[in-house]
Amino acid sequence: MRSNLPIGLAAGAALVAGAVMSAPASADQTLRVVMHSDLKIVDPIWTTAYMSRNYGYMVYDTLFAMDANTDVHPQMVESYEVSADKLTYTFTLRPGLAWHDGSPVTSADVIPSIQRWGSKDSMGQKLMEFVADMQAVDDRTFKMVLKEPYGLVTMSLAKPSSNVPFIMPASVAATPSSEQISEYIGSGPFVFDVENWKPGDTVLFTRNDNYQPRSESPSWASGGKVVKVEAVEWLSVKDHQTAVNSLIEGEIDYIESPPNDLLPLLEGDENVALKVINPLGAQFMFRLNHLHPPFDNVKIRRAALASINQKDFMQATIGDPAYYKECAAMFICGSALATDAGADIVLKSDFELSKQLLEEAGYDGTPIVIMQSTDVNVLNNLGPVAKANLEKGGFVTDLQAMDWQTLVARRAKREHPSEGGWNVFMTSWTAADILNPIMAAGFNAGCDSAWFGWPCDEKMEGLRDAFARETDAAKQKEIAEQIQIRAMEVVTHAHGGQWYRPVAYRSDRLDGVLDGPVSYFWNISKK
Amino acid sequence: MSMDTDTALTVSGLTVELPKGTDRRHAIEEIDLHVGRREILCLVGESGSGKSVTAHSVMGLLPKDQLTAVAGSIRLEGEELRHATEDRLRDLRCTRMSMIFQEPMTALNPVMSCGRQIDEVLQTHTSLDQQARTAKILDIMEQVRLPDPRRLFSSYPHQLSGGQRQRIMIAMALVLDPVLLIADEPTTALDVTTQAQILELIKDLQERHDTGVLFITHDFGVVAEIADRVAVMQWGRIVEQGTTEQVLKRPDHPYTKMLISSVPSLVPRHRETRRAAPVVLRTEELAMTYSQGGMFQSKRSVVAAQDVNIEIRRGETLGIVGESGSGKTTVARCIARLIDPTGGRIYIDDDEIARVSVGQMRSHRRRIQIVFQDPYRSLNPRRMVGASIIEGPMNFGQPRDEALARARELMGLVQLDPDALDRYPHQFSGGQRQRLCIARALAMEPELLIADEAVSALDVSVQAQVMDLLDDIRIQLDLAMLFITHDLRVAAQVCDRLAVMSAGKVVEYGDAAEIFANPSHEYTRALFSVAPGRDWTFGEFLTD
Amino acid sequence: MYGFLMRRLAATIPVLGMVALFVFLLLRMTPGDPAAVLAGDNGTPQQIAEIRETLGLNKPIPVQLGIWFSNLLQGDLGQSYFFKKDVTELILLRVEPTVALAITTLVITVLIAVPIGVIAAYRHGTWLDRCVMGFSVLGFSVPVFVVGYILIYLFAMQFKMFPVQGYKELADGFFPFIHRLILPSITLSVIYIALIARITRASVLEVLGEDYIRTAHAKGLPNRVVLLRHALRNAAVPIVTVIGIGVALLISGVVVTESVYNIPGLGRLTVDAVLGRDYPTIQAVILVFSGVYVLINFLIDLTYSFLDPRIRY
Amino acid sequence: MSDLSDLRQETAGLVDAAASADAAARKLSVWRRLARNQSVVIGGAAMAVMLLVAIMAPFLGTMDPAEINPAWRNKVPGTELTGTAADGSQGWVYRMGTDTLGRDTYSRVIYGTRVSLIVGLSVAGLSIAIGLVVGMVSGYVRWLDGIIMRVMDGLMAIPGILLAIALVSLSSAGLDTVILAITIPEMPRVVRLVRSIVLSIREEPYVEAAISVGTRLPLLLIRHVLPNTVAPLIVMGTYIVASAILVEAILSFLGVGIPPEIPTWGNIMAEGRLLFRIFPHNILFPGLFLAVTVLAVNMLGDGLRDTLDPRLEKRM
Repeated sequence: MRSNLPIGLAAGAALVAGAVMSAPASADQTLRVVMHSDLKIVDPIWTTAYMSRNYGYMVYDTLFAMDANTDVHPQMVESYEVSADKLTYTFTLRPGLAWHDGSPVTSADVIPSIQRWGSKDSMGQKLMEFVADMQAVDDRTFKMVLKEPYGLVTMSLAKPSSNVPFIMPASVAATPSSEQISEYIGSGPFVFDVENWKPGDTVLFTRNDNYQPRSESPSWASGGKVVKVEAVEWLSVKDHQTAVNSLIEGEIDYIESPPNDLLPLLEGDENVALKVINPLGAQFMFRLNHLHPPFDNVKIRRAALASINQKDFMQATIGDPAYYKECAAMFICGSALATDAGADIVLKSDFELSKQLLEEAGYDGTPIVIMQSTDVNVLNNLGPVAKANLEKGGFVTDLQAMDWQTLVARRAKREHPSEGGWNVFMTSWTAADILNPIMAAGFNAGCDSAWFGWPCDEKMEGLRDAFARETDAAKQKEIAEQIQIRAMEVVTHAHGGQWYRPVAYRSDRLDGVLDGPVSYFWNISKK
Repeated sequence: MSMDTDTALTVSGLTVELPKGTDRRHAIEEIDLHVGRREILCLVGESGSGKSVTAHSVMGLLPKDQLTAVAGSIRLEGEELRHATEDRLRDLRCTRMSMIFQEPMTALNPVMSCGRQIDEVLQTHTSLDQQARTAKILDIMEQVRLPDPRRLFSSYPHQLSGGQRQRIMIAMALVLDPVLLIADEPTTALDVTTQAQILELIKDLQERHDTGVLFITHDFGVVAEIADRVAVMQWGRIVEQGTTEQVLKRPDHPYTKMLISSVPSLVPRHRETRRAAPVVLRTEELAMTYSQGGMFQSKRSVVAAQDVNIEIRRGETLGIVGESGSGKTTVARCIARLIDPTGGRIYIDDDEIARVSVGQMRSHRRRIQIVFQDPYRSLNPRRMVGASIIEGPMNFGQPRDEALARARELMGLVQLDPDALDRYPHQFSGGQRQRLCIARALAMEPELLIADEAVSALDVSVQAQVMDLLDDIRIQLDLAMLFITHDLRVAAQVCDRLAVMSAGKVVEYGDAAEIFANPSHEYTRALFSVAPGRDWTFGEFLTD
Repeated sequence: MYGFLMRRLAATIPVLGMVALFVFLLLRMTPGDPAAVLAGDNGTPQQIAEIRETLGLNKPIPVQLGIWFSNLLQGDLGQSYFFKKDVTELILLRVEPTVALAITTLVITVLIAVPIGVIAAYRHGTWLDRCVMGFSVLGFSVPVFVVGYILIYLFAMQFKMFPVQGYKELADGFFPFIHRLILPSITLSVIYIALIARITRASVLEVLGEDYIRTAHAKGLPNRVVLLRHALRNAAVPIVTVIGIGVALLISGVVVTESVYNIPGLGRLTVDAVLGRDYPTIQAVILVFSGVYVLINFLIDLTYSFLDPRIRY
Repeated sequence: MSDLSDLRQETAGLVDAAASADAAARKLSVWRRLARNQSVVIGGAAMAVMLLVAIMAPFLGTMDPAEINPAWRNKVPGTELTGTAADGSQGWVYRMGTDTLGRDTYSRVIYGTRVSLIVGLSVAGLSIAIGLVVGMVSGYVRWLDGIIMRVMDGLMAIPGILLAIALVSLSSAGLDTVILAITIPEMPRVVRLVRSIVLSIREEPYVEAAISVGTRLPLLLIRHVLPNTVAPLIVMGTYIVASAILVEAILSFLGVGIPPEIPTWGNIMAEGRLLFRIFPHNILFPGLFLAVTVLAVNMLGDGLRDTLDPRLEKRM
């Protein structure tokens, strides 16, 4: 028995020696990336999950794309014309567009792709309400005919975030929108290596050598998508600490979403760069359920609005003021529709006002069920802050902790809070999803058809409709301002502050990391 | 003292100390003995007398941290062992001195084949090659009269009978021709027939190999069979030593005398027969078949008893004798309904109880009481003995005070101090505990008392007292008694009638005196013929 | 023997059936809704309803159960809600890392725990014994993820001896494979070593009091032989039993270790599936784990008859 | 019975006889033996301190452990709060630093002692209570035995952590759910232990004697069988306490433990794990308390086992 010990030690020493001798992986041309989650669903139309959207940007291409100034540029489209009555749009595709299997991209592919997206996405559905007809003129040209003028046609087709109108082959796009697609051919800059996909672990994309990028320089998803590495590998690393350690040790190249609290670890490392690629950031949302007391009473909703403040939310979750901003604009500070109108109330807590409003409304002390998620890092701390502030404002609260997936399921329940429903939850939206009142789901006040919380306000719906029909940018902005004021009056939801999360990457190896609301992997070169 | 060449072992003035805090300072004190070659010295004594400690001291196998030899000397062929190094002792073991133990089952490594266990001795102590070793092992196995040595060589201990296992132990001990063999109660765990064979074997081998034997036993029957000389131990000292004839016939020391006269005689006591008394217990074709296995196991069944027809009258003792596995205990447990018989009928007076349900049985419980073999496990160690005694009566509604008063009476009856009712069982000796069990049984005022090997675990002096007690009680209370035993001597002393069981069946049934005088069944005759010390009459001392 | 094998295998069926039923009902009672997860964070109520319909989650629970069981009887474990892949395929992808982790852990454990257990028993009551037992108690006291973080910090980040995370298949070469397995295995084996060392010590200590050990001494065998050939061999049955019970412990440890070291094994698949309410995957994985557990205990029963000739089936 | 044990009895019997003069002395001797056992003394003392901490939590210079203070998040131990604390006191010192919500880690750890001990003790209590009843029934009622043991096999076959995850997500996270979730997988082990004791005790002659004097089954179990399970169950109970506290920590790590609002060592660590390298205090302090407690409980258990029933280790 004793004799085993030296052998064990020797073996251990040999392993250690071997370990020390093995040099770090040789500089290869595979970009190793840790994304914020793992890729589950490979159909970016079927689900709104961000990982599926990110996947879509790798594999598919879009007709239009938004640049860093939120201006829309053609991407697959070479040129388009709008008829004088603003009812007919004629699009011409770029020459040389091809699917991964080599066959050309034609109008016959584009039309069903738009239709499938249009049946699923909220902005797409709005667009489709206006579309009378779509028809192919020839292989590269197709027409879209509207019933009446609509201001957001190209904006919709350039929608930067979920669901993005990706163009798929006709046969794939024919899949009913209620079913997931089962073929993974696209025309984008990367090819999905389905053979080497290890669900829940790694996703591998290889460079599409036949992809013909535009000649313009890239800005967000617009411009030339030039792939400079051979492959991109997405690793799913559940433990943030492990991901950060891995980046410091050079085992991976890029972390899409390092938790803000861990940034100090990376800031000290000269080989690692932190870059806020999405200058508009993201926005916390404080959502109330309009169906049940006490938040069926607008005064009590206003009281809640008066109790909370953006700073507390962001300080508790983000911490470093360099990465958050108090912002009264519901459509994101720095965007085209940004305005402060009517929204000062969210900047500061006014507990006296809240108590007064509660008094007037005759609040009976019904506890507010706050759903707190416990496993999404950036959201974990919002619940306790909301609880603390609401209580200071005179509310009685019941903070219920649950994992995010339970929360997602529970927020869809319309039952009374005591029977499995809820009163308040908090989430976060990437700025690109809420740049206008049509794409931003929170403003939908269409009662049953509204997003979870089911606000019901005819005036709001009227304003949103007017916004959609308005084609003049200046007037659109005016309507948006009114929408914001109305949203604050009826309290569809509150914006909990704007925050930023940089990507972290190995600056000693990578060059050309692009800005954008989404992590794009073209234009990056690896040493 | 004889010459060194003829002396295997000399022990003089050996004293072994007990750990501090015990009520006795020494486990053994000033032991003097010697074992010559070709001689068998029997070391006799009751439990706790220190005979095992003596044997283990010689082998150097005393538990290190508990017992230490503090004085005296142990010489093996003249070599002093008390100060020998551990390595030297190890070299001597099995080459010059060997030891065999009481339980051959536990003394053999269960996961190693018998051949290998013998082989280990040769591997450790000789430089013989594999072939020579195997030959030697087969030879010694032949010598200890094991059937089919080649097969047994690769068999595991559990596949052998008790006697065969002890033969393997003996083979292991003698394979290297030691000068000294220490046998620590080697036949106590064996049935009487096997015991006789093993004793004969030891005697035979010892003569052929010129081995000196230190034979430890508590059984004077065995002493009479095998010993050349005898040493009697009491409380860690040797009180008397001499030739067998001398010690058995002309003992000096009162303790020796007491011990020897306690050995029950094989000649049945004369007893009045009570043919006219009413029948208390009657069984008809009582049968018990154990079946094992359940839903997912194959069924195996063992017939433990069948066609048992016995009856006991009031005031009469029926003995069931037989070797282990004969089914005698099964019959007792069936009658007490501790197990449910699979066939036949049991009548207590005229009530059939073999088939009644557990609930109905409860009302019959008090009529049949049982006293078990192991006095250390028969009383709940966590309850005061008084509580154990009054438990039964109180189950049947007797008020506590009344039950306690009765318990005090019973304590007197079983010759214990009535004030001891509030003590715990561990404060009593084995014999006292057995009395307590009897008191507990009597508290129920039973019609039938079953004694299941009730005196087998007791030292011979205590055994005699308890046997007397049982007999007195039977007479005083006019009880019917069922007495289960493997010991013919005990049976001869307490039984009016006898049933001899073998392989689950009653092979002979009748008056005890008649059976002892004229055993008619072949098995009974065989059983009687091997009873150790049958040619001796113990306790009839000659005076010079 | 053959009959025994068949009966034992048959006996596992009701156990697995019960596990299957239990897990199925448990999951159907959990409040999560896979449809809501599938629809994504921005999914609308309409989208969720549509997905529920497609997945058959609108059907009454007994109907769902019937469908699942009848598929199960045909060997079809179903399809993951998320990956649109057969659960069987998903599980097969994840088997290697977990099995590799379990085996290296087991090897490390046995190589360390059994010797120190035997030594502790042999020298029982000494400071050596106390040290060993002290360590083993400590091993029970620290949560596995803390052990993991500390080992990573020390051996991966400070001494740079091992990578921080990740897994390489055996097919990629033995060295990279084992190199990435060592830290996680050590992490996982800490509690396991503690357990096995204790049991080894206790069993050997008990065996050392047996008669045949005295016989072995009486035969003049050297202590080493007595300890290994006689004592350890006889103590093997309880040790092996505890190794079997420890498999359950291992499974729970695997869940955490795989998270900390980012090993794409079954443990992580399970946590992901539970948190995502991927019913078919959860059901299948728990069934597989239970099956493995039952199987291992079955194998252990079989090894009994090799370790101890008295045990025959 | 082995005959070596005769030799042992020959000596041990003498040792025992001296130590136990009468009934009182016997009871005393258990206590004395316990008092002489180092593990019991050290483990018991440490446990007593922890219990005291749990009971006295509000008086140990703590503040409301749920009080958040976003402006004072992630402070290292020893940071002094300038200005007024939430409860109006001045110059608060964060002895163990703060967490990501600015809650006082010291107060959370101290109050966490309460919850962690409650989890450990209630899991042990519950699983022993249920296990005892089920185990006794299983050991004594033959026809139920097969069924009960198959059910226990099934429960044991489901990996405990997975069962706990599933159970915790079954109803909303809360102390009671977590306790239940940890209890269920622990229980079969108790059942098996109790059953094995019952099976061996029911063969004891004194139990058979009690049957033959007509003692009814419930009384038989309580009077003659139950006392034999006390020592093993006390020992097993200590192990369950330790393992329950650890499992709670792991559940928190996986995000399905006790809601973060109620502080336990487990969820303080689980929340602190992200910042382990920057602010190790949120792992370190609760980890220390956890390790000390588990260590103490284990030592206590080992000591109790050695004193009460040395052969027990293998059975568990």
